[in-house]
Amino acid sequence: MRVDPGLSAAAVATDRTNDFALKIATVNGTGSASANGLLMQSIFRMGVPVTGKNLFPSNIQGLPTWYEIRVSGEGYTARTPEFDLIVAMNAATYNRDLADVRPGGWLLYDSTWPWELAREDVTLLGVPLARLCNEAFAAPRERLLMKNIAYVGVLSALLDLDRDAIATLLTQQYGRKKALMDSNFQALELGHAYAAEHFACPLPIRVAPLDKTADRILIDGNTAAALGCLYAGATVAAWYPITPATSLTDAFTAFCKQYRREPDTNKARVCIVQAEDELSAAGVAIGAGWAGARAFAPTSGPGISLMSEFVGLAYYAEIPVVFFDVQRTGPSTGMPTRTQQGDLLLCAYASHGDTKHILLFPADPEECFYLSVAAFDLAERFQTPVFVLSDLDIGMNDWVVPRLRWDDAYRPDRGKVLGPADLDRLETFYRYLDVDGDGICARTLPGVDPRGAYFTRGSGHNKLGAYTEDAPDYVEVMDRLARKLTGAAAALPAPVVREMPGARMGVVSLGGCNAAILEAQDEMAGRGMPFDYMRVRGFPFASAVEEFIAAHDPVFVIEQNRDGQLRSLLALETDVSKARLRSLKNYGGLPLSRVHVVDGITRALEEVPA
Amino acid sequence: MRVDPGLSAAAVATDRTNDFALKIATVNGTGSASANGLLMQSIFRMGVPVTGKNLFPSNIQGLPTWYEIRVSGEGYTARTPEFDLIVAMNAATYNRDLADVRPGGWLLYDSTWPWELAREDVTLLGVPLARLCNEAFAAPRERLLMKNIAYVGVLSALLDLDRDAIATLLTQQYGRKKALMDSNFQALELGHAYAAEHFACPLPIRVAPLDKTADRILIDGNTAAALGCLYAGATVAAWYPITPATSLTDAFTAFCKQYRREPDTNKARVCIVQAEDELSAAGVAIGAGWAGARAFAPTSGPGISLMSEFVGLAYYAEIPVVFFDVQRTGPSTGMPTRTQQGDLLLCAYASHGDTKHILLFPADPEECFYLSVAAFDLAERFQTPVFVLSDLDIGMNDWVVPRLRWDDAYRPDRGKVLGPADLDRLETFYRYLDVDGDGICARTLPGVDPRGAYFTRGSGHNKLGAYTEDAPDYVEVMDRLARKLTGAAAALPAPVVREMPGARMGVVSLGGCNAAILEAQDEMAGRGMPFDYMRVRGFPFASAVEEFIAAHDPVFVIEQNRDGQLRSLLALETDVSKARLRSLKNYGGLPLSRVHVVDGITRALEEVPA
Amino acid sequence: MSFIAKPKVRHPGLPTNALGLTRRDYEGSMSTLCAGCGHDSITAALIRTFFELDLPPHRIAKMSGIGCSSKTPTYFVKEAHGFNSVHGRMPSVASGAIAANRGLVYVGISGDGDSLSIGLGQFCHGIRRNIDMLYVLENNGVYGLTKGQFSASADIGSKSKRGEPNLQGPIDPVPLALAVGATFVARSFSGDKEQLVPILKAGIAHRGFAFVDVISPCVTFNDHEGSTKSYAYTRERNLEVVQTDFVPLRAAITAEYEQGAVTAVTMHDGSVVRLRKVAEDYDPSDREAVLAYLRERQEVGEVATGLLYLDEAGHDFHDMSGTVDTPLVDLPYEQLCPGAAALEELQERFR
Amino acid sequence: MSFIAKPKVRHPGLPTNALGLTRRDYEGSMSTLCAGCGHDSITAALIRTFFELDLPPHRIAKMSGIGCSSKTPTYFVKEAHGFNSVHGRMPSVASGAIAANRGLVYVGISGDGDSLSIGLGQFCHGIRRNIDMLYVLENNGVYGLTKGQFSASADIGSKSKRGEPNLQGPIDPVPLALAVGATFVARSFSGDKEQLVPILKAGIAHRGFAFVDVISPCVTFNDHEGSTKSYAYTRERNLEVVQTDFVPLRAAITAEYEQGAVTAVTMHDGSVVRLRKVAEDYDPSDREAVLAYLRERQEVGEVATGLLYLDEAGHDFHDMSGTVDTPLVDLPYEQLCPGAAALEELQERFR
Ligand SMILES: Cc1ncc(C[n+]2csc(CCOP(=O)(O)OP(=O)(O)O)c2C)c(N)n1
Ligand SMILES: Cc1ncc(C[n+]2csc(CCOP(=O)(O)OP(=O)(O)O)c2C)c(N)n1
Ligand code: SF4
Ligand code: SF4
Ligand SMILES: [Mg+2]
Ligand SMILES: [Mg+2]
Repeated sequence: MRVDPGLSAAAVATDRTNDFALKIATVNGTGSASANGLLMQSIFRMGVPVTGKNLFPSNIQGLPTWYEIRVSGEGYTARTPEFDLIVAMNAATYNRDLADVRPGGWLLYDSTWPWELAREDVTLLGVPLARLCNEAFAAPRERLLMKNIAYVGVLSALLDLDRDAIATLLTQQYGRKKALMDSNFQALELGHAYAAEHFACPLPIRVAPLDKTADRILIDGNTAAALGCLYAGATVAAWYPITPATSLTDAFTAFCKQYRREPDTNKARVCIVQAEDELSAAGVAIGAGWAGARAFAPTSGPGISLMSEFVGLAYYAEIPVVFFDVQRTGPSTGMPTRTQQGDLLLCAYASHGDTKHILLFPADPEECFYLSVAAFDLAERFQTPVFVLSDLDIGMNDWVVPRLRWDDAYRPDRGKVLGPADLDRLETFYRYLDVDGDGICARTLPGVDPRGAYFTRGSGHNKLGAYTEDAPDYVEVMDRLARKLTGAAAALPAPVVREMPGARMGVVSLGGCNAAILEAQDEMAGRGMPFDYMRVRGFPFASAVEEFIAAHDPVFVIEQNRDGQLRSLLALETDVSKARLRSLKNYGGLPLSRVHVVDGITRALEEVPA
Repeated sequence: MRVDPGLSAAAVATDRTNDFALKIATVNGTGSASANGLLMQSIFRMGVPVTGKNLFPSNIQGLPTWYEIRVSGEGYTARTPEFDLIVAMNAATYNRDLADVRPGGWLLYDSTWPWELAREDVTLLGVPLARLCNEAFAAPRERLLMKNIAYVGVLSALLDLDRDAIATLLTQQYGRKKALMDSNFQALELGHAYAAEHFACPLPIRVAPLDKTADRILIDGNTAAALGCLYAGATVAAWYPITPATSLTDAFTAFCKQYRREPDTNKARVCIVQAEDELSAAGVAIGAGWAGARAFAPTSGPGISLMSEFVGLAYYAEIPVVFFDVQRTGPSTGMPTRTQQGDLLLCAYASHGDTKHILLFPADPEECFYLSVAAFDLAERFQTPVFVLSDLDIGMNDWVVPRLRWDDAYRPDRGKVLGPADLDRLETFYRYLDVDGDGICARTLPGVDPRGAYFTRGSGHNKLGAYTEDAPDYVEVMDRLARKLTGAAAALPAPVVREMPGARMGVVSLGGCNAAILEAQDEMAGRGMPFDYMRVRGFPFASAVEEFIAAHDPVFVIEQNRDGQLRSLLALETDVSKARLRSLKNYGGLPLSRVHVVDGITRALEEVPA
Repeated sequence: MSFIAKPKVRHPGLPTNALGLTRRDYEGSMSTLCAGCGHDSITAALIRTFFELDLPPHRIAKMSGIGCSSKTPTYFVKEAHGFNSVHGRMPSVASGAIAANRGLVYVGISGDGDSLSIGLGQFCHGIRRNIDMLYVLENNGVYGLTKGQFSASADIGSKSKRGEPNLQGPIDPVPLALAVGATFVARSFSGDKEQLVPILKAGIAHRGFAFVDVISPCVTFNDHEGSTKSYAYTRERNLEVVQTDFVPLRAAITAEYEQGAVTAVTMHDGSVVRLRKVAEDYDPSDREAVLAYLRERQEVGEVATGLLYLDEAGHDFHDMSGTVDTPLVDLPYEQLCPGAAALEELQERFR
Repeated sequence: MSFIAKPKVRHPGLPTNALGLTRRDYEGSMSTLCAGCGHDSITAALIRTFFELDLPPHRIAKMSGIGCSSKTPTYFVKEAHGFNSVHGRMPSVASGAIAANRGLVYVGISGDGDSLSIGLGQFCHGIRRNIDMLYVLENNGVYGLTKGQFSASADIGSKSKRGEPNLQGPIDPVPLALAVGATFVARSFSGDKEQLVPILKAGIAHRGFAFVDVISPCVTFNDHEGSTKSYAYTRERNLEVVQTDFVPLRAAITAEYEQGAVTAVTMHDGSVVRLRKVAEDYDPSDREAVLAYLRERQEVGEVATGLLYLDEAGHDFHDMSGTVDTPLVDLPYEQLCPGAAALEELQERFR
């Protein structure tokens, strides 16, 4: 019997070419990851913008895991919670997955074990994947793995994917492993053939070739950040494994294997230290920064908490160092495999006593690259810790972003570092003397010149660098530090503003909220509810931030944490009255979507008409 | 030749009985501490309010140290920076000490090595202390120590102190050590005789008996806080040595030796754990709180930074625990022997992710006692960490405060703890179920009942206590936690308000600023610049805080840190506009004085007339 | 505790222990670890241990840090309170719980990353404090939960899944524990329940910190060719030097002492541990001899297992603290608060 | 470094070293420690060591944590950069500095609280990493700077100034260091400069983590009757098992090997350390033998001192990391940045 899904699915009978989303539900540790990657990449190779969100458990094997793929000819990269097709490979979550299919959508499942469908408005696409694979393959492990490739085959028919693209990818991947490649092709064919025979392919949700990815790449934020560290000339990395930051170091390590080898000796022009914990990682990075290297430590929330004491030392002793906080859902251990923007306040004022730190907020992998480079320049220029606040969604998911560009004219900004020649010109060198009034003093590096020697301490010191317990001397240095940080605001990456004609309403946000807000901005403009949008990229805030807020009403602050931490920082560090900042928050651990924004603002406006 | 200081000192010829300040400059590690204590106590025993401020170095022996004594019949206990008499026992600081004498004042020094006075308006009182003691005593160590008692003798004559009071004190102290007592009496007499013979005693600055200390005690805040922990029934203390918190544990240990012994066995009804560091101390306190004990961990800024990760666990897993942050000057190691209120922001939002904590702000040793007891009740009632933020000035200096009172009817508020009987009434026990809507759930203690068993975790959990990575379940618990903390505000010690007739101006402050502000309030009222004063005692803030601010203009927020952290908390956690909060800060490490407040406000008003 | 007295006969057929409980009553929720993970075997050994020792489930307290190993307390004794704390800091949390309530049986589960990397300091100080608990280190040489990076216990030359060899020397918890004064040190293998169970029983009977290092292969990240913590490698190198035989208190009377190669040690709780030396002239009471022997075996590529060192004479945390015998949580407030009169009087000191 | 070439003749009279520097040139600011503090003697020994080794002052990097001991780097070699970091975490800061610039001579100063209490984990992992530095633990059994509480190295029974005995077992850094794989372990006494200086020299010549535990009495809080870290106690119990004699590279040629009880070990830098065994059949290359011997001496109340264990074959941190020989801080940016072309090309991977 031949099911014709097209008919029973009135709701989506309309052509949805290059504009749909599917979700693949599997069990983690069963090798579906590579199959999903294959799907993503083949669509990307067809020139069609595509986004993948991996919702995995904090577990190694046996628990439910989902992979969401959104195809958007328009190039929208935000997560969407509406799924046209769900590939249900995990019986344990059948009901939940079925419930997630949008009305008129499809549910693809393994009909080796038939199942009664409980929804009228969803079309069930049964494919006996297990049976097909058990017949085709002998080894148990292979049978398991090939089921994944088989559903790719099914989808290639349903979605009209370019099978040559898939073939090329498989060849590139398994070129050397002939046997493995053959099985893959076989499984692919199995799935495709079955679908072609039993269903009216393609479905109204299909992929049609475009040319929108030619100058783009498919990359995750941690990999891009690692590239940034590589290009910035970072030579010391200190880390302790923690999800979702681990892959940043992994990527950096891999790049260094290729680009940081000394030609003849094959020795490394980098030192990557897997420390025993985050306190140690922070200490390593700070020690390296003090010695003159560009050093960084990637971690996540729990690591930042543990690094707090060290962060205060770097602030007060004025040591350049870069910390990456790839944020995950807190507090405490929280949900290690879910995303959030919950460490803003912590990072801004980390450590006891009066402190304030420079923060950078990349919005996507592309910015992870550029802002990582900026982070090292800022850290050395202002001789202070700089935090790059990414998150799990940006860091671990694959995003389509413009190709990364590099200007070979770039040279690191080492800030004020004195060498022998400079010291010749000085009567005596004093570490904490602010000679030109910008709050930044000159430093020297160990081993360079006896005249540059000084004693670095986290205890009270005067502007000459000597130990002090004297009030005025202590205050003088503390006040300069405050000036220094204030001065930094203007040097940070400027906020990005996107305006809409006739908008009075304004939205302020940061980082990973960007994609969803841009999409919502288009939609609401279309609905006659235009808003201007400013994305802050650095803290302390540039004056432009205050001006934007002053110029708009109402102003919504959109962020991914419970307590409105960006709003808090705006209330504390700008002169705008808090009352003018309305909060829109999403903090369940899933990336922000267009829906959160549109519904959120609409509802808010209904409550208190602006 | 007989110097008559009275004449040459026109400026203070006016009678200054029971209203003056002196400073004793010595070298640390030379035993002057007990001599200074003797002075303080003898004045106290004369019924005259007296305050002592110990300005000691972060060093054990050989560096300059100062002890300031303020005598105030009015009962003002704040530090004053104006000194009528300075006892200069440290040649290394002669000039600096001389400069600190107020015009018309006196400088007492050891004339064994004569010195040229560099100020016209100061009277030099030379006493050959070393010579006198070398003649009188044989042992080198004794000669050194007795010099201290000798200057007490001199002062007893100059200030007209009650020598019987001193004698009694010495007898009480050295009763059993006859030889030592004799030397002390001899040294005392040496000094007194010399002064009586060479100077016109007493000076216009003198002490006259009053009856203002009968119902008062002379105590430091750490000792009082330790008493609070003892009376609250705390049974587990975890600590790691750090100035200025160490003496809190020392005092608690001493009290427990006396009051926590099991009659026949002489075993301890308490367990005091000297941990290997602050992370461990936090873990011990949290583990004990989880098991059902009232547990606390005293530390200072650096310790709080290190405890940050653990604080987040206690917040999210909802474990009662009390932390004492006896604040010192930060950031980093900072000035360990100077005071500050620099950890407000850190403690309010300690740890990564969305968190908020209950803070209590004692103003003096008396409140250290009462608020410590309150801290344990609040921690158990709200099942969350409570921070008592004291500081070095309150914690380590001797203050005259009203006798501490105790109501034997007091019983600890253990909050919602279920026992077998309660469980009988329940179908099933779920740890994080909010049955009565106050955001507080019932907990059970290990070992009590199998039906009460649950799994405590810092990872994502739903209201049933089960592990979750599900957005709505996670959000539900997080929102309840937010509600719980909001609800706590009303249960915290209410702010203390002191009004002045006709005042429109308001001052908001906290903790150790109190004494100086009360004094300034009187003075400015006298000058026709009255202000009302509200001292917040807890965070999150009660609604009264917002009302007070709304009702006054201008409003000054006075605190002892660089960044105006209390002002920040007010801006974040109340609806008052930040613009209305004018900041007055003192953060050099020395306690706030009347002068800072009066001058600060006066200057501010001149700048921008209110 | 009345509710324990009445035996639960929920599962007829099944054998019951002195409390009338079946082995099922000592189980927890279903494991979410990888199929074949060594940790699950240790969980099974623990369940059997608790069942055979007739321990009231709710009198057990399960403590752990963070890691696959630290997840396991959810998989046994569901009727006991459990505390999955933070990474590497469980020893301090356990210390606090033990300080507060010395009446419970504490079992701590940790991993090599949890105890030897981030938690090395707390692990050593827990030993120094000699807190009374059974401490099981589920040792697989990698950080399982974060996908297999080498931990501090990875041996030199051991290869990662990607084939890179580890170059840093391992921190072997056994010599470390001995160096910082542990009073009970054992090593076993997750695959050898017959050896493990009596050791766990002895560890629970031991008054003080009973450290058991259990080689527990990570099938997903460290069970491959070239790994020195794999099932294959351990099975073949495993050399039992001391066979432990645990005689619970009830049976103790009948336990005859000193016979041939058997040393019987009477534990604080009166039960007896019988050590049968497999390797002759091995003396489990001589720290240095033990160390020397272990190293010697190691040189020839053997992993010595068994109850390697035992000292029942040591003072535990509460002995050293001089704490009352009654658990502090059970002291009535009246015994803790000196009262108003005392406050009046003691304040004379401050006048 | 031209400025070093021209000898400074600021202090005529005084003897100068190969660099034309006098001992004064290796001094620092005036000590603010208590008169008689053992730490000051160690500072003096360090000054003599650096002077006699002809080290360019600015090529030395001084690292420390927090404590009286950790203050001492201000008291020597003022022309060297110094870093007084945070309490117990100096090993990580030193690791970072060494990672960045392997060209300097690193000397770390710590205390027993700094290294064995709060810093135990970092201390052990610094050893495991085998970072190339001289690590001096100024061991007085107390927290001096916080006024004399017992530290983790306080011996059982040692009495505090208030007369209370310590009950917890001490963590002895020597067995600990050996247990976690230290390649250079020595113990000495602040009062014995003759023994200490050659050990410090050998430690600097050693490639890797050179650990020197120096008993350094705290005259203010732990030098009284009943203290086991007092001058009196240590003097009387001090037993030198190995006499160290350091022969700098220049003189090495003339150093004859293997004569009688002397073992000569050639260090990585070519200099020679001669170990004269005072206790016969003591083998400083056998970890377990060393441990056994130390414990044995300890039982009879003796403190074995000298260069107790030495292994020059070990790989240091950079060997294991495979880092280039040029200090990373000296690499030109051109060698670090792959450039625009490479970026274009590598992005093919992401298509
Ligand atoms: C402070 C902190 N840092 C890092 C992590 C990430 N993390 C979770 S488990 C783990 C290592 C677990 O290794 P191990 O203790 O050996 O347990 P296993 O999974 O191997 O059983 C790490 C690094 C964390 N949870 N907390
Ligand atoms: C995080 C932190 N906790 C506590 C302290 C207080 N503190 C300063 S020095 C010290 C102990 C020093 O002892 P040790 O390392 O033995 O040095 P010593 O003074 O005995 O030479 C402590 C606990 C601190 N500075 N930082
Ligand atoms: S990853 Fe390794 S340790 Fe973790 S559950 Fe799987 S097998 Fe066990
Ligand atoms: S207190 Fe002790 S360690 Fe510190 S300086 Fe004085 S003698 Fe030395
Ligand atoms: Mg492990
Ligand atoms: Mg010490």
